[in-house]
Amino acid sequence: MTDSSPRSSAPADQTAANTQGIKIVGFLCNWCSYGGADTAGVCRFKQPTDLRIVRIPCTGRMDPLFVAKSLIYGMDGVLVSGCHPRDCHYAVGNFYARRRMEALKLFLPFMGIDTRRFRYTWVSASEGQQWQKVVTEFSEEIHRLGPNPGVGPRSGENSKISNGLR
Amino acid sequence: MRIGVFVCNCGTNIAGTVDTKRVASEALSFADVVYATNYMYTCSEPGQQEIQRAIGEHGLQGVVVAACSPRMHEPTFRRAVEKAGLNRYMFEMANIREHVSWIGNDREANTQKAIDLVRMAVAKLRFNNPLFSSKMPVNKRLLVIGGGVAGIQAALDCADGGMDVVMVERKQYIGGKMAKLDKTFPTIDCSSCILGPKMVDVSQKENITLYAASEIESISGYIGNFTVQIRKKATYVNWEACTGCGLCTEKCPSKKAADYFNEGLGAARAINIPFPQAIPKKAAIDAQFCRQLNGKKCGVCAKVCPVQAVDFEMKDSIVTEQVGAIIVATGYDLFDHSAYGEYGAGRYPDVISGIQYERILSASGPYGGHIRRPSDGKEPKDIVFISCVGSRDASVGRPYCSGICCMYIAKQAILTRDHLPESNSYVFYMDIRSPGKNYDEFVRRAQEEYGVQYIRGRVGKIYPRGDRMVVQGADTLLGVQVEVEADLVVLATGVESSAGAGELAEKLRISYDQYGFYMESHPKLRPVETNTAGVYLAGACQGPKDIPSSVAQGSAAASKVQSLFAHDTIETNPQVALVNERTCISCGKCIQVCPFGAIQWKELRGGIKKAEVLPTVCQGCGVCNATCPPKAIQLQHATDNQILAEVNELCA
Amino acid sequence: MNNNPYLPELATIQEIITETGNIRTLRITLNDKDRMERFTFRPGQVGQISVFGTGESTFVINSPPTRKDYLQFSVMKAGEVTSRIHQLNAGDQVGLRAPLGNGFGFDEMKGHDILFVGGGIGMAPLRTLLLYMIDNRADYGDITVIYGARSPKDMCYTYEFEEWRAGGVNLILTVDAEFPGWKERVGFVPTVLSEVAPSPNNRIAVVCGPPIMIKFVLFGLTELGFEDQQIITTLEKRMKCGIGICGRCNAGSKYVCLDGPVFSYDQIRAMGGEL
Amino acid sequence: MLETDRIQLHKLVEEALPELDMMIGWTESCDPLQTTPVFIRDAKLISKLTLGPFCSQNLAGYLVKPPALESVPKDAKPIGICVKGCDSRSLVALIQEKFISRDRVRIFGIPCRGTIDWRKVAQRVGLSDVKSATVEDDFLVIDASGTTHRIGLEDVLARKCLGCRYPNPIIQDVLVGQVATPRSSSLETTYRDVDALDNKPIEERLAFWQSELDRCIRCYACRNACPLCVCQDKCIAETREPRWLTQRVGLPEKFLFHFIHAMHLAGRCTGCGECERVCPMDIPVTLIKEKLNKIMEEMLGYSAGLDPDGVPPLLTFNPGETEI
Amino acid sequence: MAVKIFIATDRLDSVLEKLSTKIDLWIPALLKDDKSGPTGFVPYEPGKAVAFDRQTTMSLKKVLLPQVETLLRFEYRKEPEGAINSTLAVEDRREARPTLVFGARPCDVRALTTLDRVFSNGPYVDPYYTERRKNTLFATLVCRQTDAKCFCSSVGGGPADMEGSHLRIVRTDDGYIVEALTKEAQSLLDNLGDAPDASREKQAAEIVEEVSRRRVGDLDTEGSAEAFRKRFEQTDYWVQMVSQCLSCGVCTYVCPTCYCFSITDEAENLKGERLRSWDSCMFYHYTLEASGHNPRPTKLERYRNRVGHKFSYIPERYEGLLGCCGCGRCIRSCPVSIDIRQVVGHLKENTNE
Repeated sequence: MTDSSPRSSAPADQTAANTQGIKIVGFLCNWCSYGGADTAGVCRFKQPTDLRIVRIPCTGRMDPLFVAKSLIYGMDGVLVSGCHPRDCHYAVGNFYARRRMEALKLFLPFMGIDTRRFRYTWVSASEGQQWQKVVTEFSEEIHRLGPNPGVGPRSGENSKISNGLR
Repeated sequence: MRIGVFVCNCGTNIAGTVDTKRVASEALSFADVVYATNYMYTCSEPGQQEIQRAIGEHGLQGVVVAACSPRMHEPTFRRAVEKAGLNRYMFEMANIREHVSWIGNDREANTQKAIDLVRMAVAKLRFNNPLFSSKMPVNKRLLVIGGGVAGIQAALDCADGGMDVVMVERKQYIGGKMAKLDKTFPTIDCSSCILGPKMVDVSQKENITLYAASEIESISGYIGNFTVQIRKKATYVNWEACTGCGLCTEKCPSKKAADYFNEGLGAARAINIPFPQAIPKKAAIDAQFCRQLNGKKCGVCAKVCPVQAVDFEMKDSIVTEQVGAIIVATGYDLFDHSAYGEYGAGRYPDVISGIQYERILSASGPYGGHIRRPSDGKEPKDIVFISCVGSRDASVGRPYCSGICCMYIAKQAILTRDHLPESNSYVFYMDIRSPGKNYDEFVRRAQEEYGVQYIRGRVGKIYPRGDRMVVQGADTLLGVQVEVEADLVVLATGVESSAGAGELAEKLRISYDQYGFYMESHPKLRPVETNTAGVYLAGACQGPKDIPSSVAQGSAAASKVQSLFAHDTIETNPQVALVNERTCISCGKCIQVCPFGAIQWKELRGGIKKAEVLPTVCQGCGVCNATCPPKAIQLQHATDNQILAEVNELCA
Repeated sequence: MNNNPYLPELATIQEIITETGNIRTLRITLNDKDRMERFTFRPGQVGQISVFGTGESTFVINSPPTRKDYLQFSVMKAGEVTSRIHQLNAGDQVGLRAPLGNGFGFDEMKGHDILFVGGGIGMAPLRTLLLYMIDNRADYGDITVIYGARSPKDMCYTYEFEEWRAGGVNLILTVDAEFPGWKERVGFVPTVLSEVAPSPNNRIAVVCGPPIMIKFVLFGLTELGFEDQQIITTLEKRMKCGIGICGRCNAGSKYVCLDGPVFSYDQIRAMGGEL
Repeated sequence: MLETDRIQLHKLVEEALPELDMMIGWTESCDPLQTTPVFIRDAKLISKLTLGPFCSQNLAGYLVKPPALESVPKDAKPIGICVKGCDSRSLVALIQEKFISRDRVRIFGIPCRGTIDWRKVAQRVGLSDVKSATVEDDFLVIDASGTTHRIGLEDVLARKCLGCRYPNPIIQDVLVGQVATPRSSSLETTYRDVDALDNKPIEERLAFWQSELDRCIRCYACRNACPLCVCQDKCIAETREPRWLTQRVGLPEKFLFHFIHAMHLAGRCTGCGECERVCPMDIPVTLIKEKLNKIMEEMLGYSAGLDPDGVPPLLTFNPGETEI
Repeated sequence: MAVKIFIATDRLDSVLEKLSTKIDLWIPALLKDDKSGPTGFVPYEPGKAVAFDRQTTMSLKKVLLPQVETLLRFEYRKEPEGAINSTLAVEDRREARPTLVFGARPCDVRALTTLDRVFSNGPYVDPYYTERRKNTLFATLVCRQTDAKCFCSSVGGGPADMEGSHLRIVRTDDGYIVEALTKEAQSLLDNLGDAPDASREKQAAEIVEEVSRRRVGDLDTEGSAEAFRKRFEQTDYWVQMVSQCLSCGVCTYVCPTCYCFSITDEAENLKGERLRSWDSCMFYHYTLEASGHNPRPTKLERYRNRVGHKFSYIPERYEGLLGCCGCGRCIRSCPVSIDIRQVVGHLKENTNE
């Protein structure tokens, strides 16, 4: 595996103008996907730089609310990645995660949140190239979508739309 | 809190594309960070000393190292901060090499990302707490479930190491499938000659307690301290008394009992010892065929027994054993070829399975080692072997390769030629799988020295013609249809998981795959561990295996147990779930989802129940934490507040 | 104090003393030197310590008004704020709103015998009054202190015990269970109280400790013949805003922060049972 | 008919009460359009029990909320409770999650023809003084501000009732009155409102929830009324350990709070609509849970509160479901 | 200086728009696009319809006591030299702008007397509330839309009670007559409209006269404080009264006299805010102590406290002042139809039962 693989260079910064400061948070299980990301690094597989990784022990640790919280509070994208089903270090953590993540994925758009901003995937510790592909594709997707408009102003004292709480 | 941040240049590995100096100076502007610097090689001896010096000099209460992957050097730095007096968990790592400098060349973007990762690490660290391991005593007794060759090997290895071993075997004898085999490939060793002494060893070792004709009723507890209930099935013979003289069998009038050991090729008595070398050599009554037990007047065996061992009133009994580790070696079963209608679905007596053929070949078998066909006892002249019966066939739910069939067919074909030099053997195969040491040579010998005819192709149909069987198939190499008339057809039935494997897995709280084979902890690096600490795997219960692999795994599992038992106590991993009893609402959802059975009810004063984590059993996956609605159960070192702190930094 | 009672004064931690595994004592000075010099309070009054970003919490000023190099607070790690306080270091900045609350009626106690009963961190509020009395020893009769903790390791102010004894205090120490090297009493505080059996005559009992201890000590004192008005305790843990506005510390019609936190037991009874 | 049912209920409760610890039912309140829960230990009060379309409250929650059942002695008598179809599903879910044991409750099942949403009445007759309200056949007769209004019941039923598939109790010990006919047998009808919103462009959906949730005052009535919000006082909406939410009242806090509520009910919500009914700000919060219920039905074929032996789908898994 | 003006119904919006240029203006308005939906006070915006037809769902207390407000801002500043020496800066910037609440109701304005006692007349003065209070005027509607849940007359008020109000609004057949009741209010009416003609003035006077005579509610609070004290420990009474309570915060959040608040810090990195937010005595966390001890662990103690606070503690503390203005909101919005009038009314019945 060398740098000459088709995905090995970061995408040209085609939409840099309006996507500066795009931030993607990744929740990666320690055993597989975090290792996969390490492998991708060791192999020097170039990737977009928007992703910030939070290491979790297992996707079973993923409360869908971490995803909801991230998107509601303005993260542009959320990526959850764990061991392939049946390869979970804890045997079944990702089976729980799969249902929970899928339920959330189907639910987000109902609340007006673009579900394309959330992706969950399975990447093993050996799949450096697969990791590069996942990160690259997802980052490109988020760049296409642009910054997350969010659900409303943060500083919560002043919600003016109709409540009039001043 | 006083936090120190150390940004590693890693030579140019990081500094080449990350402005580490700027990362360090930015880190100084984060809340609670009182010291930040960059260093050439932080993991080096002087690098670690620099951290330790700063801890002392600046009174640091927590340390962040921004360097390589924590999967690489987290243990290194944890030791380093511990030496300087900090708790090892007051440490966080930001991965700015594998996740930053090595995957992008944009220095500005990389530096920004590195700063963010350090910011997240600092934010998390502010919610870290010192964690402490605790020590639990280890009960140095081993339970081996399954008395096949893998289990025997494991038991003997541990017994040799001086440990107490409890072995539980479902059948009335140990030895498993291997005991039924005639010879073994590729050396043509006599199976019972090599297994027999080991079986005898099991019965003679004082520190092995054998429960044959017994099954696991329930298992509770955790690594170092399991409590196992064993159901001793009623054999109607008091084994304490039975001498194995065989008089009862001789006199038993029920002569048409099923001969399980001979795979139905012979007939047994209702009271019997399955084979002469059986260990334990004790008689047992097959209740299905016993006249006395079926309400008819008999009781012959009881009358003839010189030691009055027969007890028709015997009931199942439960014994309890305490052990510290468990090796599961429950083996496999063979595919039932009646699923194949085109092969006669088991209707033709001269279409038999490979294991039946083993019994035919065996000198202690039903035909005394003379090859005869079951239908009329005639010596066969043309014998067809068909491989992959119940292997590599998704249509019968067995897409996997059983791994042993190619080899045992070759062995049986060779032995056939040995026994009947005039016979012709044909093998229908899909591919020949012979990757072991001397295996491929063995198959070649079958073809070249013994003249076994290998035909590549699936058999489409078997049907009788006169007293012979017609085997119709395709030769895919020649591209022609072939038809072979045979006196005997041997189906190389594949390996499937042992009956009841799923139920046992649930008792053990280990997982199994869709075919019922037990899942190892890691397919490469933890092949005999399960994800339940203290439970290990050996042999074909984990997947199809030949004898050498099973034995090797038995020894491997034994060595795992011995390294566990080398300690009087086990140190617990403190990164486990912890229940806040004040906020626990006693919903039990954590108990429901825990893959390890690590959470149990604890009764407080007033009868209120709260969840309680057994830290020795908890593996730290955090499913409970994600599930707990009031978040009363928190996975230490990956608490909600810690993860939220990281997310909040990014959302800020 | 300025015109915004919510606005803390800035203060600096001068020293931190580790009392036990989960109790630390902070010595704090106000950054405004004048204010620090003019600062006066009565024993039993409290301060609200702010760790900005985490919150505010109430602690009794447990140094006596007679000793004014610093204001001392003892903090047991329990909730969010106290956990953060435990991470602080000398030199760190905090906010302080003090003094708040009524304090002990030390004048009315003059001429009386005094009994202090403290358990665990409950010794902190008593210390201020105890030291004040030691500093004005002639004004008071017998001073007996019964102080109990789970184990010797959980006992605060051990370094001062000699000073207390030297100041004419009958100091009785007890721990819940036998402990290697422990030479004082063993047993729960209420048990030791009934063993010591101080006379209720002309005596005032000041009690502070965990709720379960208070419950049994009150029972014991009553047994010994103490009247409700002879028994005094402090409820400062209940205080929230500290200035009688936020409404949350009420017990009946009383605000703990304005009318207390020091109450006699007859007052507490009148406030209803919500303790 | 209602009167007959009421008499039957009284009779049944009278017979049962000696064996019961107490009886939970509905009684008339100061508001003619709504009943209030009543807890009966004294046989004299049985005559106060009522049933019918004003009995909107789901009483199942009272069995599990403090201080209701904390440390009940093992030999305690069972509690009697009136449940409508939807309420019975909550009860089933609570039994399933082992908050209640089946033998601790005596269930008086009440087939339901729909409950009245007072807001819909208000839309028609204004919010002025409703002096009395009675049901006559399929009409609601209201005496308000001196005028008598006759409104078709169908027009003032609660939103959740219009797509009701389970008007009859799933479990009961006794049934009071005649079995009712389900209004819906299809996902389309049941989730009509969900689909209507789903069919709008995503920007409109966001705007919809922004404007609805902006009214949220975080009073937690929706949570506290929910029979399956078993955390109650320990809810993470209010804790700082962990700190999921601040006290701020900006839209992000409100969105996240309702996400928490919804996700915690995913696969557990029985669609009783209490959260929406109790909202003082008239936010259609049940709609949020309905969407998740629909997801659970479509994705995992699971509908909560139908099988006492079932397992909420997010508390279990199936290794084989590779398609999700 | 105008003392009294007439605003025709169709001119109301343009008048309010003009008024809003003089002063920050709050009006009662629909919070949802539904004429019977929830209402509350909102800052005036042109075109926003005034909801005068009924009492607002939410009271006007948030004008003076927002649900959340920043008390303090703080910042840790690091020395460029040694990060170890960070300094702390804390400030309490507050701003109170002249404000008019147009369309208050007598009960709501009366409720402020309770808040005034707590926030402005205690040993410590709350500057945030007090400054806002001083700068806020109330134009109060003579209330003709009382309903079965109103009981203002029972607690010392009345539907035409103008105590504490600066302007009186009388709704007539074709418009509103707005009359300045205080001097400071008069200038607000300048150039907003003409004085009413005689017939309208007469109609208004009749309305005021008629409404003034109304007695709204029949709760007798006399002796409630005493009765409460007697009932305090009768658990059965409270079980009976509040078993159905859900322990939610609706009653306290809609209540114009409920003022309890919580103070929390929120920080990001080196900066942060100290927030004050509404709290509810119905919540478990309200009295929860750091040790985990809770003096009022269940809804019974909590509801009892709410009743006690309004009808016993406040009167005891503040010379007989009731902590209830009879607006009836808690009854109207209660999800389980708990009626505080019943709970209070029954206090005195058969105390010894």
